[in-house]
This record gives sequence, structure tokens and C-alpha cells, in this order.
Amino acid sequence: MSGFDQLRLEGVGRRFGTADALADLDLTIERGEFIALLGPSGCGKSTALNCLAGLLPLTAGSIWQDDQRIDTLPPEKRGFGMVFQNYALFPHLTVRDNIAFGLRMRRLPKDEVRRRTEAAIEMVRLAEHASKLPGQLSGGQQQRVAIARATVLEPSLVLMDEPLSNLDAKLRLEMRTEIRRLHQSLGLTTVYVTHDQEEALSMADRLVVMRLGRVQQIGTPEEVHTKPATWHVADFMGYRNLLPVSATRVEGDAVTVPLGETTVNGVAQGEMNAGDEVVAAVRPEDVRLGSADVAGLKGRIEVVEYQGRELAVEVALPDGVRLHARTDRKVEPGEQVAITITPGRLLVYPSGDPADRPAAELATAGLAV
Amino acid sequence: MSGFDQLRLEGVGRRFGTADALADLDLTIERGEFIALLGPSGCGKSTALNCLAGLLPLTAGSIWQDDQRIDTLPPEKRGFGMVFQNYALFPHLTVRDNIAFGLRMRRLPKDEVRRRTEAAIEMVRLAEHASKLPGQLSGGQQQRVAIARATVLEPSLVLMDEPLSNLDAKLRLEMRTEIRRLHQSLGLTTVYVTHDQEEALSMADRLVVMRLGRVQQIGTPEEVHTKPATWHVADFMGYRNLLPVSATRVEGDAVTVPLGETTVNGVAQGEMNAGDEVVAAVRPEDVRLGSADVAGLKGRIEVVEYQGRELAVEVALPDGVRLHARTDRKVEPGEQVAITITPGRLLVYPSGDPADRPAAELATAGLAV
Amino acid sequence: APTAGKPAADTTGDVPDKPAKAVSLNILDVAGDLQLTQGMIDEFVKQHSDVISKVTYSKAPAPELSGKIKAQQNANRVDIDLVLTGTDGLSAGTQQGLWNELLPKYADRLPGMKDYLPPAQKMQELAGNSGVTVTYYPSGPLLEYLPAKVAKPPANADELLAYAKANKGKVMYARPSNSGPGRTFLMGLPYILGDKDPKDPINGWDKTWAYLKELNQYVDYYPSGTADTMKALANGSSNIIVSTTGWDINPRVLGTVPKEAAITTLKGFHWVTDAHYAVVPKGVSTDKQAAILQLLQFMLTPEQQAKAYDKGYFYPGPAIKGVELSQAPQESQDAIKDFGRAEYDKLIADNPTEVPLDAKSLVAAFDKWDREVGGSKVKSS
Amino acid sequence: MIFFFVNLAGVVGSVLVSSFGRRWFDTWLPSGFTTDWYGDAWREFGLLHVITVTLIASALVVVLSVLIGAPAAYVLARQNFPGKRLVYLTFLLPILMPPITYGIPLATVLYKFGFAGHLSGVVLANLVPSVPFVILTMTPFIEQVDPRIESAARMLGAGTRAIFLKILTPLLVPGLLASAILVLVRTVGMFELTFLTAGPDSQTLVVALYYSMSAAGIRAQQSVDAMAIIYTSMMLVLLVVALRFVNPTQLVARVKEEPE
Amino acid sequence: MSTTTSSGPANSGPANSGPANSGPAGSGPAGSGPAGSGLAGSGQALNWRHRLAERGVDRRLWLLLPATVFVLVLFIYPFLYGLSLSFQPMNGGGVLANYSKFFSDAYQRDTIATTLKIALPAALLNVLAAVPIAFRMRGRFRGKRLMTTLLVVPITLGTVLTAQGLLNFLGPTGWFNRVLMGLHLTEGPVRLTNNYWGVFFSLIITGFPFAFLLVLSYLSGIDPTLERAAATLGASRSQRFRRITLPLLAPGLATTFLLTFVLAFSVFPSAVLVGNPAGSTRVISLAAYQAAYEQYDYSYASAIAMIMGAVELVVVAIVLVWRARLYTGSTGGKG
Ligand SMILES: Nc1ncnc2c1ncn2[C@@H]1O[C@H](COP(=O)(O)OP(=O)(O)OP(=O)(O)O)[C@@H](O)[C@H]1O
Ligand SMILES: Nc1ncnc2c1ncn2[C@@H]1O[C@H](COP(=O)(O)OP(=O)(O)OP(=O)(O)O)[C@@H](O)[C@H]1O
Ligand SMILES: [Mg+2]
Ligand SMILES: [Mg+2]
Repeated sequence: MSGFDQLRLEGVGRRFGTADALADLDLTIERGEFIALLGPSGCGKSTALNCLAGLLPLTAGSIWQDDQRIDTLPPEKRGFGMVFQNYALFPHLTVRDNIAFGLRMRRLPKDEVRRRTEAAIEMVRLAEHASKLPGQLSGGQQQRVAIARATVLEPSLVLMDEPLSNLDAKLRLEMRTEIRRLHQSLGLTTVYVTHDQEEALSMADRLVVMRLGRVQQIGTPEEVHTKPATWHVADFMGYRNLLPVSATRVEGDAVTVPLGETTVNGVAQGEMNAGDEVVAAVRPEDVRLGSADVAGLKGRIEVVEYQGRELAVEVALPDGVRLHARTDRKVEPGEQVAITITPGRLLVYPSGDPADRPAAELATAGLAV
Repeated sequence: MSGFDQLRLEGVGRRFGTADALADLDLTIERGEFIALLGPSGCGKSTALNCLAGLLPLTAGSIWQDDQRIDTLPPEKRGFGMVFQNYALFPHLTVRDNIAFGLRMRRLPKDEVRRRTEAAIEMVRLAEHASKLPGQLSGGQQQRVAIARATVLEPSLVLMDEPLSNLDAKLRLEMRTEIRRLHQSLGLTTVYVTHDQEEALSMADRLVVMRLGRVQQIGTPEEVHTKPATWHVADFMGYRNLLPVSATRVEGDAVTVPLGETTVNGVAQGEMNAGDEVVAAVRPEDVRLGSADVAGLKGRIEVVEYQGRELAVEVALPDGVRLHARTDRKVEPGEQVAITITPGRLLVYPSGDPADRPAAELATAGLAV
Repeated sequence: APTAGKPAADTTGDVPDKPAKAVSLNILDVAGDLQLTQGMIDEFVKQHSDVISKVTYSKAPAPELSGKIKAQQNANRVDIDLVLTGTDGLSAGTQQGLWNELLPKYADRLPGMKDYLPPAQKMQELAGNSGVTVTYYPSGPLLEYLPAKVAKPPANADELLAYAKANKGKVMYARPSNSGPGRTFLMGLPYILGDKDPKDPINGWDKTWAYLKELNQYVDYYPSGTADTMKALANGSSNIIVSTTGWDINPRVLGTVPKEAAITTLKGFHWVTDAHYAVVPKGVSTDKQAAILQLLQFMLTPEQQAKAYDKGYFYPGPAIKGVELSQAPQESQDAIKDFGRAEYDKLIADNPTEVPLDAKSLVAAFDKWDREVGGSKVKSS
Repeated sequence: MIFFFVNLAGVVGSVLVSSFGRRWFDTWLPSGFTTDWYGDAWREFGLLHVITVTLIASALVVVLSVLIGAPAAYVLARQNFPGKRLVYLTFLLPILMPPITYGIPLATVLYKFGFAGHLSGVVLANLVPSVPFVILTMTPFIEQVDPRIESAARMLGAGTRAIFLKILTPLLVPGLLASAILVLVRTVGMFELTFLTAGPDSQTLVVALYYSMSAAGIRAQQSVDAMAIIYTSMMLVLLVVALRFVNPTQLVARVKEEPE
Repeated sequence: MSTTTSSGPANSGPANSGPANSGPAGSGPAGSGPAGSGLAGSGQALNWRHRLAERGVDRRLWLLLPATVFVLVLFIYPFLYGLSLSFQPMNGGGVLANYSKFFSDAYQRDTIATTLKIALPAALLNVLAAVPIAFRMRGRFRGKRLMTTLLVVPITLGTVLTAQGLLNFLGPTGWFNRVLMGLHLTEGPVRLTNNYWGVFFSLIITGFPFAFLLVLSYLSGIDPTLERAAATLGASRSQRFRRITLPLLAPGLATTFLLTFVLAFSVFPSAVLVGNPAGSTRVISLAAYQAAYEQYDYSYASAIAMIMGAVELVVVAIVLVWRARLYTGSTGGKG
């Protein structure tokens, strides 16, 4: 129940039948840390969380809380709190009773239960729904109940499985701040699963990026954001333009790659030589539109999407490659534009296996009907 | 089954007991339109969708498809497709059979069923999970099944209830494009519920912004984004800084309001006079940090959040008001900074009812523990 | 399939001598009488297939019978043509007017009835005008015991009481309403004890009720079937049980009771006789009635009656005079040779016979027994 | 639980042994074994025919009562409407009321319309308590199914029939099975209504069994035991067949399996 | 088959046919759309429909039809007949003579208490015992199928076999007493048949599997994630059971209890066969039976049976009122 200094996962794995949903997870969580597990759908985030909570027995590895091995303890003995991806609210209890449940289980005095419950209800802004049953709440309201239910206990470790995914943007921002604040003021340790990089970046002290059940990179938000370890991580972190090309020239970590009938310069993210097959990655935000009369990279606008302050555009280069770019100018499909890539923001990754390369985004596969 | 030219909702309402979950919804949907219902959690978006689908009988109003009244038809006779907020997959059918269900109900030839099903599975990238049961899928995978299941039918109207909320950012972007593409290539008419303004802005032809069961504003993304009709809509559309103040000076639509021991200029969004209580609204993106030596609005940085390319900061003004701002400079909490507000981006709303005003964000209420 | 449109055959008119064409009969047995008579019926069908082409038998417990027939008659759709029943079912039906009156209208078609044994004749009188006695036996009450356990069986009522007192729980009889021997014992006691009016259980049985209540103190429980008392005797949990001729012989043949079990009677006992009757529900077509009358007469011939010896099931069984065991089928003769008792001939010849209580009085007696004897066990235990 | 099983085995075993016993007095086991009792029972009641009738009748009752009862259970589980309590009471009564109160008039009605005296009468009469029974057992099962799943099917064009066949039925298999088994047991064991409406060709096993047990006359204990064993074996076969095809917990468990 | 489904969506009910016709017709001439005068005509019907919607009346109610018709035709008429019969005493004497006869006779009146004394504990025990066992049968383990089958098998025994078996097994010279005496636990045989206990055991044997089967099925409909959520909130195994599983199971338990109770209440054959039908197990159905089939007083029998039904109804009503206060929604197991 009481806090710990370190929580160590050693070679943790979970297999369903013949498929590894999670493999070889090594991770040390320091007291007070806020860790985000990040990765695409189905990569094993929930599985990892469930293993940590004790809800899924491990099929490999062990978990240590300081010197105590805890992967053999049942969930209720670990004293962790958890917010489930699908809420898992008790359908027969009111919002208030759902939230008070854990406190009652701890046999706290009635008074305290009431006080803390009300405070938590206040926090998630459900005061007027406190006496409803979960079935009468909207999806977002349900999720807020789930958050309040887990955090009201001030557990030594809080596990959260995409707790904000059903909230609206405004509330999501507010709850983010709130969760962060709770984390700090209660001295919690938090493991937070999300597929939203922005959320992960803004909340976590450290990110664990996963793919196909395996860790790809562990690092601070800045590390992961600016220096993704592999092109897969880059892909996931918003480097939406992924171009399988051959390096033209390599000098130290400066690489030149061909693009749209010209060449551009990038930063090498690993060992590579001229002529190697590589993957160039750049975020749409770092691909900006100028006007067409400037020399250099050029293309034709294909798709324009309104995104509030900026427009998201897709530009077709002369060689057929499509680039995602941003602009704050009003542009129209069909327009010819010049394209600049923010210097230093084009990352170039070695790509070993030929099967392991992104598909050139020539034409997105539609639904054949 | 076949298409229609217009779908009209007239005074549609739905009451649960004594509470109106939805009231007085008037909306005309043109064939081929992509409408987004947008609003905070619990505002009645899902209720509206269910009424349209025929899953909830109306308690007021009527729905017309061209000249035919359809609110009396059962859902299966309306020929609409729907993606549910909580997936609502058939737990006893495999992914493939879930997707094929609707086609089978239409008694299409076996061949066609198979072909279209496989194409849809391909589209949502679940080929390797096609024979699994929903219970064995991750949350995101389930949601993709739900999308495929509804769109494979090419219904005359597709209703989607936050279909992307459980997907990771990358996939969400892709599915957005995919849904838009489907919408266009199949000539669908789509009503799309989301709480994500960005999603709504980038996908929809028209937005319907709701609050407490009532429509607040109907308009194109640009209208809603740049000219929210009320401060509530502004609040929801990302005008995170909402300041209850008294107008100092009003000239035409130019209003001066006091802020942090100085005054700033804004654009009036309604009738108002000097001395009136008003609400000033501005997005964090339009509040930028300069360095402290520039004259004008000043404040002290309180909180800094990493957000990838930019930092999100909270700045305390001398009078205690907090402003959310953005910067791409490295700043530290405690630093004194100058603040500029992008001209023309501060909107000022009349605020009638004193009860109906945003709380000045002096100190965010934490969880009392 | 439902036969809603079936034209109703004549059911009330004159009964012809012979059915227009061979009929098929549904016979319902509620008394276990087919055990004795099925052979006779099958024989008739074999010999007179021009009268009866086919017989279906069904069996059921007696009590529900009248309800079923009533339901059929209310709906004008009677599909039970002949019922074989004991006194209880017969009088229940008579009370409710379910049966066709066969007598004296068709007495001339049933000449066999003139040959009834005297006690069978008395049973026939009890039956009134609807039932025809087909089998008869003198019944009991008898006491049955294992000589190995009871060296000196009680010879009179007092000795039985004394034995019960000395051997608590070792004397047993079944709840009278569920057991033939039980009710025979109940009806026989007033004669043994010399009660005022053996036919009036409410007002005339003072001694009987006092006796049963006293005996009750030494009885552990009353099983709800004769079979249980037989089992108790066989496995030694009981030493003396009440019985009848049939229940004495047949279970030993079947092997539920050891062969060496013996019987005795109490001083001054009268046989309380029993019989099975054939009755025809109202609503049966005249053609079928004709066939039934022929069948019944056939059954009352000595050759056929001899089959009623069976394996001592209803010993002796035949209702008419002059039927010898030697006329019975060989199997039957063998069983009775092995398990029958020579002393029966003498007991039957030497002791008076009485008809049982009429249905109403019997029910009253059961009720009183339940309330005052059987039911009192609750309070005392 | 062990105790329960041991005693159960004792109860069943003693009947089984007894039904094969030649004579069984005050000993641990009978003094000899024989199958005569079965042969006798078989012949005496023409059991082959009786068992066939029983099987057909009970199968019909089960199927019909589920077909009639399940939709009603569905409405009662899903919907609140004025008069629901009255409807509920109407469905409760046939279970509460002993057949004595309505058996005879019911039989009269059935005879009047020409149903009784055949298999159809037996089936119809047995449906009277069975339909409400299905309704009562099924209601909570239906309540457990998430209505959104149904909504989803509707949106995909499934009409009421398709929803019942394609969605509810598979999800309700445990419930259907449970109530079908219970109805089956009740029907096979329902003496009174069956007797009142059965014709000579449509006697069921329970009528024969009741007869052998409680009719007047002498009957060897073992032969009753044999009848009871026959009765039980038949039920057992039905049950095992049912469980073979669907395990009561399998379907839902497959959907949301607990790890381990 | 056709009866159940054709009456569903095919016939649109009266709630729906009215407005469906008047809607388009009303808006036709106006041209300006349904906001015109056309709507006023159908306004009445509309309001009516909306009000019905608020109360949950819609076409799905048609699904009730087959069962309702069935029960009305085949049950209500015979039942009313029986009811009226009970007010026509065979021996004359006032409409309520049968009822007053029953209640003024302690011997008859006591059957109610006797029956309740047997049926309530038996039903309760069956349900209570079924819950933990079913609970344990939920997970996956080897031999589960066999265990389930074994537990359900007694359902096939039937009253007669149970009765015979109990008499054989628990009787004075049965195996049970032989073992007891062999172990010198008792001196003489223990009387377990032909009294209260005999009936009680037979009700357990026939009722338990029944309860078990129902409870197991109800239990399988509860989403196991809920229990896991409770575990992370610190609830121990027993707390999870008491606070989460049990309340979600309660409506099912109520139904199970009702059904076993009703079965136990009408215990008739076993009361006679293994009980003491004249005394401690003289249950009310026996009284009705005697009236009907020994005294052939159907009127009195109907009256007793009506009383029997009424007593059951009281118990059922109490349980149902309690059940109505429970949560009875989706338990997430299939969503
Ligand atoms: N019970 C199970 N049986 C078989 N496979 C399973 C089971 N549970 C999960 N999986 C598989 O394990 C993989 C990882 O699942 P998990 O739920 O951990 O994903 P996730 O990262 O949480 O995804 P999401 O963001 O979509 O929730 C998925 O491919 C899923 O299909
Ligand atoms: N069955 C019901 N009974 C009572 N109230 C209900 C019911 N269903 C919904 N509500 C209430 O109606 C309001 C609107 O609910 P709705 O589900 O339409 O919200 P929403 O806009 O979809 O929210 P979210 O984005 O969180 O899903 C909510 O306040 C909710 O609590
Ligand atoms: Mg997950
Ligand atoms: Mg919603």
C-alpha cells in the first residue's frame, strides 16, 4: 500500500496463444515519475498495463517493487489504482457509490469517505449527475467517473488506460492539467497509456514508445519528439512524410537524399553510406509552402483541409510522391507551389530489411467498391 | 434505401423523465453533405444521432426525408448506417462476420458479400485479425471493425458517433482522410458526432455546435472557428482564455477591455455598450510571448508544458488573472514576459445573465484532499 | 391430428346385439386389473375379431380418472370405452354420474353374472347398476411376519398391542389412504374389536379409534405405500405388518418378501372383501357398448375366470363359482403351488365376509385417521 | 459439495442396484442380479411407443414454448410500458396455480376443439405452464444483453426476425439452454396435465411411471426402480445431448474470457 | 415460427399506422413543407405518439401478442372457471363457504404453514448453495464440463427416482445408516425418511441442479472486467463478490428463488412418498388433492388451490417488489 522507491519490470511478456501481445519489457519506474506508454492501436499498451496491475498473469519476466517481487500478488494486494479503457463502471452503483467504492473497501471513516468522494465528484464536474447510474451517462461522463474512482484513493501507482479518449477537446485539456496536478500534489507515480502523442508529450516525464508488443524507444518527451529512434517511432510521432529513398551523399551525419527531381539535406539517424536504402522522415509542420516562383522543390496542391489556424495540404511532387505540408496562406487545389523543408528537421533513417520500409505514398488505397 | 435530396429535422426533441437531453433541433441536411455535431460531453450529440437513426423514439418534432415522414419508421427501414460510440460489435461473430452482417441482411449474393467484406477489412487494416472475435481485439481495433461494418453498406446516410476517439493519432489522421474519401467517392451523406474540434473542422462541410441539448451555432468550419456565435461556443472551440470583464469603450465593433493593469482591443460579437459586463475570448495560439523589455501587457510564467513544436504556458498577469499562451522560445517558470495578442483575434461577447459568465481563472480548483 | 369435424356416433340409443362392424376399444385400467384380465380380453379379440378388431390399453392411477372422463364428457368427446376399476373409482364416477347404466337393462346379455360367488354377489350389489364385477378376492386383514423373528405371533387384538408395546416400531401398517392392506386393516378392526357399527366410522368406531391411537404410540411412522411395509418386513426393520391374500402371495413370488414369511389373523376377524369392476362411461357409442357387453360375458365364463388366479396377485381372483385352480394356466398353478397357502381355503370358508365401506364413509374414515392417528405424530414427535 | 455428491451417488446407486436386484433384504447388496424388471416394465407399458411419444411431445413443447415465450420475455426485459405489471402477473399465474385449478376445464376446452386425446392436446396443455416458465427464466438473460448491440444490428438492416435469429439467439444460448432444459424436465415430469389430455396413443412415460408407482395393486419395488431408471436414463440422454451441443457457459465465456 | 415473427414488424401497430398515413398526405398540398397547415391535421396523432414514446410504448409490444393470446385462451378461461367453481360449494352454504371451511379448520389451515416451512428453507438453501458453486465454476479449468454436467445431472432424476432412492439409501437399513452404524456414530438407524427431512432432501436433490443451472447462466452474463476493476480498487475476493457480483446477480437470484420456491411449494409426490403425508409434511397441495380426488369435491379443491396460489403470490410479490428495486440493466457481459 505504502509508496515505493522503484518499480522494476524485468523481461515482462504476455502471450495469447501463439501471439506475443507483449514481449521483453524492461522498465524501471522511479517514485513520482509520470510515464506514458505510447504506441499504435494493438501494440500491447493495455496488455502491459494489465500485467502491471496484476489483472493478466505474466507469461514471462517478473515485476519488482523495491526488493519485493510483486508479480505474484493479486491485484487487490498491489494497491495500485486503475482507469480502464472501457470504463468498467459498476452498472448497479450510482456515480457517487462508484467513486466511493474504493474508499469503502479501505474501511475509511464514513465522514472521510463522504468528503473525499464529494471532492472527487467536484473535480470531474459531475455534481449534478452524482446520483445517476452509469447507464444514464454519456460516454464522456462515464470516463470521468472512472478517473475519479481510481484517483480518489491516492494509490502509490496509478495506471490509466486512455482515460481521456472520450472527452471533448476542452475537457481533455482541463483533465490533462488536472491529472498532472493530482500526480504532483499527491506525489503519485503514474503509468499512462495513450495513443495521443500530444497528450503523452505534454504530460509525461518519460515516454515508452511501443510497437508490435516491443519497446521501440524510452526517453523524455523532447528526445522522442525530436530524435525518434527508428522511422517507426518517427512515423508514430507525427513524421507523416516517410520517404523510402537511396542516400545520395553521406558526410558525417549530413545526408543528401533525392526528392521531387531535386535533392534535400537531412540529418542521419544512424550508420549509413551513400547508396544505402534509407527512410527520410519529416513532419508536415516542417514542410512549408512558399510561392511557386522561388527556385527549388516544387509541387502541385492536391488536397486542402481546413484545420482552424492553418491549412493542411497534400502536395504532389513532379515524381508523383505526395508530401503532407502546412500553410497559413489561402491556397486552392491545383495551384503550383514551392516547398521548403525546415533545415535540420528532415531525419534520415537507415532501413535494414527491405520488407521493413514504408510504402511510398503515391496513391492512398481506397475502399474498392 | 435509395438516396434523398434533403433530410429535415423539425423541432426534434427527446426527453428522459423530466430532463431534456435534446430540444428543438431544427436542421436540414442536403444530400452529400458532411455534417459534424460538435459539443461537450453530455450535450446530447449521441441522443440526436440516435433519434435520427430511429433508435430512440422522439418525444417532440418530426423528421422528413424529402416528402416522406420517417420518424415513424423503424431503424432497419431507414437504411442508414451507424457507428456506435462504444463499438457495439456482435461479440459472437468474428470480425469478418461482423462486417458482413449488413450485407447478408440485404441478401446480396455470396460472392459480392465476400468481396466487399474483404475490401472493407483491407481498408481498416484488420486482415490478420479477420477471424478473431471482438473480445480478442484491442480497443482501437474494435472501433475500426465498427467503422467498416457501417460503411461497407454504402448507406444513404451514415451516422458516426465519435468513431475515431479510440484510435492513435496517426491512424486517426489516416482514418479521417479515409472517411472523407469514402464520403465523397460513395456519395454518402454523413452526420458525424465528435468532441474534437480539429476533427470537426477538418472533415465537415457544416458544423452543428450544441450545448445542454440545444443548438448554439450552425455554420461552416471557418465561421464557427473564427466567429463563434456565443462565448460558450468560443469556449468550446478552443478560446481557452475567457475573461469576464466590463467593456471600457465601444466604437462600432471595436471594444476596449481592461486586462492585467492595461487595456487591450477586441472585436465586438454583439450589441454592447461601454460599461457592460462582457466576456473577452482569445485562443492560447493568439497569445504570444515576447521578451519582458517590450512595453505593454506583462506577466510571470507559472506553468510550462512541452507540446512538441511549441510550449504551452500559463502566465499570471499582475492582477492575478491567468492567461494560456503559446511560445516557441525556451522559457522557464518564474520568468517575466511580455505578452502580445494577435490583432483582431480577441473576441468580445455580451454576457446577459450574470450567472452565465465564465469563472475568472484565478486559481484552478484542485482536488481537496 | 385434431378431428373436430368427426360426426358423433349414436351414444344413447338402443344397443344392438353386435356392432355394425368390428370396433376398436380403448380400455383404461386404474385398478391393476389388467394383470388378471388382459389375457381374457386378448383371447376374446382373437376369437371374435368380427366384434372387436383392436384394443388399446392404458393404465393410470385411479383418482385422476374421473376428472379426465368428466373433461371428455363435457366436451362430448369420450375416447375411453371401458374402465376397469376398484370400488373407489367406481363410486367416485357413480357419484358424478359418469357411467352408463348397464343393469338391469342388459342383465340378460350377461348371464355369467348369475354365477357369482356369494361374496362377489355382495360386491356386485355394492356396485349398483353401472359396474360389472369381473374379479373378486376376500382380501384381509391379515398379519404377515417372519417366523424367525416372531416366535409367537399375536392371536388377538390385545396381543398385537402388547407386542407393539414390547417391540416399539416393529409393528407397521401403511397410511390407509395409500394402501390396500392399510385400509383393509382399518375397515376390519371394528369387526375384530366388536364396534357398535362397523359401517359408520364417525359414530360407530369408538373402540377402533381408541385402539389405533394406542397402537400409534408404538408405531414409528406410516409409510405411504404398502410396498414400503413389505420392504421393511423383508429387511428386518419391521416385524409384523398388515397384509391381504394378494399382498401375501404375490410379493413373495416376485421376491420382494422372503418366501418364508407367514401370515396370521386376529381373533374374530371378518374378511373385508374387494373386487374389480368393468364400467362404461357415458358417451360411448352403442356399437362399442354392444361389443363390450359381449366381451364382459366372455370374461365371466369359468375358463376365462380361471386366468384371474394369476400369480396370487388377487388371490384367489375368480368372481364366479366353480372355477378351479387346475383350470388356470400352468404358470399360475406353479406359482400358487409354491407360494400359496393351504390355510387360505379354510380361512375363506370359515370366516364371514363383509363388503367394504362405501366411498363416502371410507373417505371420512381416512380423514379421521389422518387427523387423529397419522397426524398426531407431528405433535408427539 | 463432496458430501452432496456422495449422497447423490448413494441415492442413485441404490435405485440402480435395486432395479437389477433379484431380491434385496437386510444386506449391503441384493442376493442376485437380473434384468427381468426392465423387460417386464418394457413389455407392460409398451415403453418403446411411450418413450417415442414422450420425446416428441417434450421436444415440441420445448420448441414451441421458447418460440412463444422468448419474444414476450424480450419485451418484458427491454421495455417499460403501462400495464406491464398486469401482463407480468398474467404470465406468473399459470406457474403459481396448481393444475388442479385449471386442469379439468382446460382439458374440456381442448377436447371440445378436438385437440385432446392426441399428441397435440398433450403439447398444448403442457405449454400452459411452460410458456410462462420460459418467460420468467429468459427475462434476466435478455436484460443482460447490451441493447446497443441490437441497435447496431437494426442499423445494419436487421428486422426483428433477424435480430432474434442472428443476434439474440446466439447471445442467449446459455439462457435458452437453461430454460429449455428446465421446461423439458418439467414437461417430461408433468403428470397431471398430460394425463388429463392424453389419448390412448399419447401416454407419456411419466403417466406410466406414476401408474407403476401409485396405482392400486402389487408391484415389485424393483420394477418401480427399473421404471425410474428408464425415465432418468431418457432424461439423461436428452441432457447430455443438449450439453454436448452447447455448454451453458461456453458462449459468453468465449466472448469475455477471464484470463487463466 | 410464423406466429412469433410475423406479428412483429410486419403488421405495424395502431400506434404507428395513423401518423404514417397522415404525414405525407398532410404536407402534400401545402408545398411549403410540413410546417404548413398540413401538420395541424395530424398534430393530435403526433402528440399521442410522442407521449407514448415517452412512456416506452412502441411496436415492439406486438411481440407480447403470441404469449398473451396463448395464456388468455388456454389458461385464463380454465382458470376463471376454476375460480368460479371455488365459489360454488358442493354442499351449498354461501359463496365463501369453501374458504371459511378451510380457514376454520385448523387441520387444513396449518397446511399453509407446513408448506412454507418446507418450501422456503429448501428454496433458499438451493439458491444459496448454488451461488458459490456456480461462482467457482466460472473460470476455465480442466474437467469443468464434467463438473457442470455432474451438477446438472440430478435434474434428470425425477421425483420418483429421487423418492425411491432416498427411501433406499437413507432408509433404516439403507447404505447411509449402515455406514453410520458401521462407524458407530449412531446406535440405531437415524430416521431420515417419511418425515420432514425426507421431503427436504428430495427438494434439495431436485431443486439444486435447477438453481445451479440458472445461477450459472446468469453469472456468465456478468462482465468479468467489473470484478477486475473492483480488485484494483482494493476489494478482496469476498468483497468483490459481495459488492459487485452479488448485486448484479441479484435479479437473477430472485427469479431463481421464485422458480425453485414455486416448485417446492407444489411439492406433492415427494411429500407423500418420502414424507409423512398425514402429519409433518401434510402440504397444502395434498389437502387440495384429497379434496379433489378422494372426496371428489372439486369446488373445495379449487378453493384450496386458489388459496395455495394466493399464498405463493404473496411470497412472489414480496420478492418481485424487492427485485424491482434492484439494478436490472445490462451487466456488460455481452457488450
Ligand atoms: N484475450 C485475448 N486473446 C487474444 N488476443 C488478444 C487478447 N487480448 C489482446 N489480444 C491481442 O493483443 C494485442 C495487444 O492488445 P492490447 O489491448 O494490449 O492493445 P493496445 O495497445 O491497448 O491497443 P489500443 O490502443 O487499440 O487499445 C492485440 O493485437 C490484441 O488483438
Ligand atoms: N437513458 C437515459 N436516461 C437518463 N438520462 C440520459 C439517458 N441517456 C442519456 N441521458 C442524459 O442525456 C444527456 C445527453 O446524453 P448524450 O449521450 O446524448 O451525450 P453526448 O453529447 O453524446 O456526450 P458524450 O460526448 O459524452 O458521449 C446526458 O446528460 C445524459 O446523462
Ligand atoms: Mg488498449
Ligand atoms: Mg455520446
